[in-house]
Amino acid sequence: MSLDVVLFTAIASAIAFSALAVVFSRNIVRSALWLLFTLIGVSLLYFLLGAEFVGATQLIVYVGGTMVLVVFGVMLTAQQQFLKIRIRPQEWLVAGILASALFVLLVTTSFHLGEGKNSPPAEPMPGSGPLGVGFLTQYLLPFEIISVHLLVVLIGAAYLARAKRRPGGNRD
Amino acid sequence: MENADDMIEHDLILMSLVIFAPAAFGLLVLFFPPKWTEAVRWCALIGAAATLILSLCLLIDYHSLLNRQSDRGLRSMHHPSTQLDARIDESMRRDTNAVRWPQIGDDLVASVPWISRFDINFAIAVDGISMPMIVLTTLILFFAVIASWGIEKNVRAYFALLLVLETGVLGTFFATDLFLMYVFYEIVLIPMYFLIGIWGGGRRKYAAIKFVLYTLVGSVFILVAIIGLYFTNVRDFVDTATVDDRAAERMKENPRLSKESAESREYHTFSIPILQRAGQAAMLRLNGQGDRLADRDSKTEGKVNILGRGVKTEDAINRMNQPFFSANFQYVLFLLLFVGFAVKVPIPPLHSWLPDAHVEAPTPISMVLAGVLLKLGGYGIIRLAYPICPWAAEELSLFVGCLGAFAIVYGAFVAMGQTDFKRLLAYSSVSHMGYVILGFAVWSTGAKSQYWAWGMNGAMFQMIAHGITSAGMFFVVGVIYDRAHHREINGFGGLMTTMPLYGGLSAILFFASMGLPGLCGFVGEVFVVLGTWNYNPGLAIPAILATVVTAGYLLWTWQRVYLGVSTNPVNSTYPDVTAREAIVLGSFCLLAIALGVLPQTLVLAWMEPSVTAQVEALAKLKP
Amino acid sequence: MLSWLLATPGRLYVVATLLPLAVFALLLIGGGVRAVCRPYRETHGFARFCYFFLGGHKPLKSGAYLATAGIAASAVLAVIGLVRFLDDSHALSPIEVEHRWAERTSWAEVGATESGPAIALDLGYRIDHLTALLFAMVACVSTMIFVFSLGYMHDEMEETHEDHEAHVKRPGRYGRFFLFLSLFCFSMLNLLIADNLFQVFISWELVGVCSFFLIGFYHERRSAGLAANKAFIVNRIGDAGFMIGLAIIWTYFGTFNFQEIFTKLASDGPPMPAYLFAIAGIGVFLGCVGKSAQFPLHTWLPDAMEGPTPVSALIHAATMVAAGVYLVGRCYPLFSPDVRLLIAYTGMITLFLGATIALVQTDIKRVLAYSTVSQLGFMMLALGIGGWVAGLMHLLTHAFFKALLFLGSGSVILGCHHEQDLRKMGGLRRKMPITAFTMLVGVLAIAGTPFFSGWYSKDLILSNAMGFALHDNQHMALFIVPLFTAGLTAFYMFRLWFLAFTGQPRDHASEHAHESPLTMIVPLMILAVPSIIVAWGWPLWDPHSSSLAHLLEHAKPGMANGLDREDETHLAGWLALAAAALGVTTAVFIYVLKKVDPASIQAKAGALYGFLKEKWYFDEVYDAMFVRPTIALGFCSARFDKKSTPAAQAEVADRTMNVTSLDGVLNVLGLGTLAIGGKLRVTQSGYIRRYVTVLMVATLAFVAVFVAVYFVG
Amino acid sequence: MTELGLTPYLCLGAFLFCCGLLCIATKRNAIGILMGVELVLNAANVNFVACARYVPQFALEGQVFALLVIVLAAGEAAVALAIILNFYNNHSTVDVDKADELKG
Repeated sequence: MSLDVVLFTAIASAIAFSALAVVFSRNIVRSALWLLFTLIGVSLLYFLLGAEFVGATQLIVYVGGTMVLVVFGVMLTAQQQFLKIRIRPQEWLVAGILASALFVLLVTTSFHLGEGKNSPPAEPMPGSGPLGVGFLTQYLLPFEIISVHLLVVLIGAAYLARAKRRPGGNRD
Repeated sequence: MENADDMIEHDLILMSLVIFAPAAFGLLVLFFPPKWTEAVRWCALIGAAATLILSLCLLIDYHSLLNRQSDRGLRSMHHPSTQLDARIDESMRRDTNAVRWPQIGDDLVASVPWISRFDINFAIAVDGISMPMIVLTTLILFFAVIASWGIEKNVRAYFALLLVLETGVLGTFFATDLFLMYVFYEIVLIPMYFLIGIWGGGRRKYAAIKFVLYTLVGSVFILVAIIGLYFTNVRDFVDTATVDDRAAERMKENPRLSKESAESREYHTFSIPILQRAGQAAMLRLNGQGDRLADRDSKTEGKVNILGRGVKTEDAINRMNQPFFSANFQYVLFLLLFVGFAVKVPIPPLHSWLPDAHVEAPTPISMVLAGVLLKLGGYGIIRLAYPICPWAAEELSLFVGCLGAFAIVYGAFVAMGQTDFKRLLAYSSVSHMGYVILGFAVWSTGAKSQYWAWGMNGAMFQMIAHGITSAGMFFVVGVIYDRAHHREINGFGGLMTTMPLYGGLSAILFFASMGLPGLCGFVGEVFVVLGTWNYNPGLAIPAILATVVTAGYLLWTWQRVYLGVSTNPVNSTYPDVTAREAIVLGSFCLLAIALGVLPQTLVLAWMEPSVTAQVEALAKLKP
Repeated sequence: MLSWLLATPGRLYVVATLLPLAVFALLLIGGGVRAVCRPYRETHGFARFCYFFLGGHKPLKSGAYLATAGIAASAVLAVIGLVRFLDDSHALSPIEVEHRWAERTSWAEVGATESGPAIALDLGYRIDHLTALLFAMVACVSTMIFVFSLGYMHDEMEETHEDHEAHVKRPGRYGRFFLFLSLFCFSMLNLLIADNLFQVFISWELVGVCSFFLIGFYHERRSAGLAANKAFIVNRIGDAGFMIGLAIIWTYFGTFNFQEIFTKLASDGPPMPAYLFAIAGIGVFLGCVGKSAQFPLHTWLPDAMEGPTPVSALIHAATMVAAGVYLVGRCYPLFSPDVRLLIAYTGMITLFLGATIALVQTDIKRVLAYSTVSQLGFMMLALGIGGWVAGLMHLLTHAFFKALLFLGSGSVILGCHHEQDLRKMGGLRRKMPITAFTMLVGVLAIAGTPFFSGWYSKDLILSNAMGFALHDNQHMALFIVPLFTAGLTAFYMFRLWFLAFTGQPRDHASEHAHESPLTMIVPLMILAVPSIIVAWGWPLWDPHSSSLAHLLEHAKPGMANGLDREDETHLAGWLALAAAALGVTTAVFIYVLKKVDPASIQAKAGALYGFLKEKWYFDEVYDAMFVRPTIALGFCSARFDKKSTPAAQAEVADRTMNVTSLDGVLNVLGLGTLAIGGKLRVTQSGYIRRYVTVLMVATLAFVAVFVAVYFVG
Repeated sequence: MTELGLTPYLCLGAFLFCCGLLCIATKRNAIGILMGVELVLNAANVNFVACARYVPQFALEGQVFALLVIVLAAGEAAVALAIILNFYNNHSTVDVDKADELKG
């Protein structure tokens, strides 16, 4: 039992457990918390896989940025009646069956896909250097597009979230 | 060699003028200020009159073309070089080597590339089959414009749409390119929808939508057939020189295209004459007579020379394993085309749109609808369905004949049961167009092919005669509708005493549509019946007995409307026909008498050669 | 113009035929222009001039004179033509005659292909003895009738004429009467000179149309309209049969020309199977039955009496109805022996039918109409049994005396102020002597009294009938029935004469009767002469020696020679005379000496009298068997095609989903697509979770397929 | 247990993906759906990076993709949140079932 197998099983089980917790927890705040743990688990996985730069980005951008947004969202809208919104059991049943069927199928595909590749190759994963070069040469176009995309998102979000002046004084 | 001024193709200019003059006047009318209704009417009238005169010049031109090349001998005006295929083939041959032989300006065939990528060109031509239709269209539209003097609601739009409609119809008759014909065929629908939908009677919306949808379904069938035809490789039926030129052009356009070998070169076209030759070859092959195929210039006896110059018969035959040359493709193609045009003719199971369209349309529009639009269907069948898939046409000729005979009898009986005057005339149109279909179907070959020639010529003449009588009859109803504002046959009575001139003129039209000798209705019916007996007595007898039923319902209507003394006194207060109405009615009666007394000099002399040539071309295919 | 006329004498006949047509065209255009100018006569000067030049308010008298002059000219030409033709036929050889008296041009040419010359429908004329004689007869009789109608139609001259039956005020229609009469004369003459069946068919229908317009002349009267329709449609049924015959001939002979058909028939027999040849013959005969009002299609002739009397005289006595007999005579070789037998029996039934009904009719014109039906039956019988000359001779003689009788009845009707009922007449002999005398001549001629024209022709028919019956005594009825009917004919004709002219006037109308004006009397006297002398031949007392018969002998078609078996012993003649005498004595017994009261006979006859009075119930039978079912079929097929709903519910009807008619199918198609659209709409429910579930199902499906294809397969 | 292959990572990715879908399908709270979406995106990333690790020529592309997904997820979350807040302000509810005006 080499070290990374042990590590992988630990992290994987943590991620799995917290993902399930996100789904099954009734309270929206608690599921937000579990989501946080899932994301952190995933970044650990990246480190395990040797993609440090991606792991770091995940930690900073995803956990730092997106999770904060999600938590904000939860806090802003967490009125009492929205914390625990019940849904009918048979919807659970249907979704559950479909999800598990999908999972089984995907697992069979992953077994087929992963046949030949049992041992990780010798050379390490390209670090932040080759990544940077890659972004500015071969993948320059996606890089530029993503920057424009972020700008658009910025403007959009700002416009959408501006406080609307109700005609005739605002609420508060 | 031809002198310089022949470089300009006079016929292209004249023909295009005839097609687009109405549209031009139509657009001109739109620029008039709304209050000038009188000026709009006169402008539209001048437009229609100009088109009529132009089409008559074209007729004289065509007549002189026939005369110029006719051998004065036994069969005057039947010289093979005057036939449409020969003229088009000649002009195509001149196209390819335009340097040495420039286009001749008076062969009444013209072709200008339109969308060269798909080899679609603005190909127009005139021959004995399309010329009568063209003159009939311009004539009836001219009278329709006169009849539209009573229209009050937004007059400019009305006349613009009417004249654009005329362009659509004329274009269909001129086109010898399938795509162009389809475009014009569709142009006809839109103005017709608005004309019925806006200026119509009570339930005009329902009638207009029903009319357009029904005809669209029909034209979708035709579109499928056209596309099926386009994807057939017809290189064997075109001179090898043309095929090589086309390949060279393609190479020039996009050099990166892989170099096709001489063998695998393809030639796709929308041109009707070429597809006709392919259809005829298909018939020969399906009849197991592939060996009768021959080069266009070969003079051997018994051969059918429809292959392109320089094409050898053997490789033409083994290139015939395309779907087009298989039996069921021919069946499907014929049924698609036939059903597509049958909706327009209309043939009974598919005729439900006609009574509603007629009842709701204003008088001038139902004159145009009955006089001209029904002929598009008949013209389509004789120009497309029969020549392009002759084998299936011959196999199904009994089926088509039965449809025609059924149409005659069914139309007559249903007309007898009507109480609305226009609906009665609509069904009588269905019955009269049944003769046209019967005339097409009487496929007899070999020594007896003359009887089929009688049938076909009878059908063509019946189309012209029905055009005149039905337009006249609808105008008759229009005149009485303007006075009585209702069309109930039982509501009239004693019109002969109150309106003697109106009674006299409509008597001539009534008896013309009943098929009285000496008037135009008789000629078509007799030719068809004489041609039918040889094909199948079982079809001729219902057609003959139906004349009794036709006489029955028309005379019954005549008696209820014109004779006796009218029940309600208001009928006796109607003024007699005004001068304008008298001119229209009088000219229809004059035409009916003239065509009935002198069919040979007026129509048959220049129509019959082309129709008989087509019959001969198809008849000799069968062993 | 004259040179063209003299080029070949045959053109004489063409001009004679076209004259009435020219007059027709002139009158039509004149009437049309006048009608167009009527509304504008105050405003426009020129319109005013035209209107009053063409007659103004009162119908124009000159139009009628023009028409009469036209027909008189063609009558003169006809007589000249007859004379020239007769001496030509003596002097010249048949080919020479053929060349001078026959010509044709092509009317419509189609089908000129490599495989053969164009087969053409052509128009032409060919004169032979039969045509020349008939042409002269028709032209002369028409002229007499034109002159008669100048007087008879006089009351149509007034500006507003009060129609005594429909009681409505209407403008006079003097010009229109002569318009249609001239068109009729043209088509009748054209029919006679035609050298092919197609031209005969054209004039066949034209004649039908003219009789339609003339019967329906008083179109205010409902009965006139119905009668006109009935006449035209029954004729049209006959013409449909004629057309079937034409189609068969055209398909197998390739031509319609009489000469070509007869030479081909004579040389190698009918070029088609026997049953088809028989059908062709029956078809052509059906056309004649329709036109000559023979047995199945006779019901229209009595109703045609609705038209003015000169019309009945010209069309429904002398000429048009004779056309059928003429055509049977003209295409005699076309009829196979058993078709001829059918013709004979049809003739026999018709003559018996007509005579029995005429016995009980009280309307003077109806009696004459049924007598015409009966006499035509005689002619058809004669032609059927091979007596070609007898039949056509009777046609000629009958035309003269029947026209005389009809015109006489016209003058009687006018004299008695439009009274047509015999029971209201009586004793007119004293008030209308000339009419009475001329009608007596007619009655004597039709009854077959010796030395009158009727005697010669009827005697010939009966002797032929006897010869035929003796030759093949299975057909004895073909002699007995006509013999008996000859007696009946004598009885009902004399009954008419005695009721009308002898005894005391029974009604104020006949009391104040007055003799008709000169224009009506002169034609009667002129027509009386040929009724007597037209069939005379030397020796006078021998019925078989009629000059007319010898003339017609020339025109007999070759194959008809061996057929007529005349009975040499004149026994038939004497028997016929006896029957006629018997008929006359009974008539005298009942109506002059009044030994027996006709009313008592009617009482005794009871049902039989009712049966005959109702014209053997043919009208009711035909109405029930043909007319009503056709109209019913019409209405239910209209109902099948589109359920006609009144406008109000039409909107709703089109929305309901029931297929009530062929048109309903369309509505159902439309509504069907609407319904499908409705159902699909429900899937867009608006709940995001449902969309996601659909999403999951879709991905599941894709992945499953992917797995199945790549890994399992 | 032998060497750690690619398959376990892919299985983990699949599991995360299914949990994400399940979360979207069952949560009635808009933010819950947002979290589900985040889970799905992470599942994809795991697969990307795992494949990058085990397939040498895919190494660079895998990471680039992962990075792009992360950045995009951030942007997407921002916009989603703006929409949810707007919806919340107008309808004072975050329950997804109430937002069904767009039904057909």
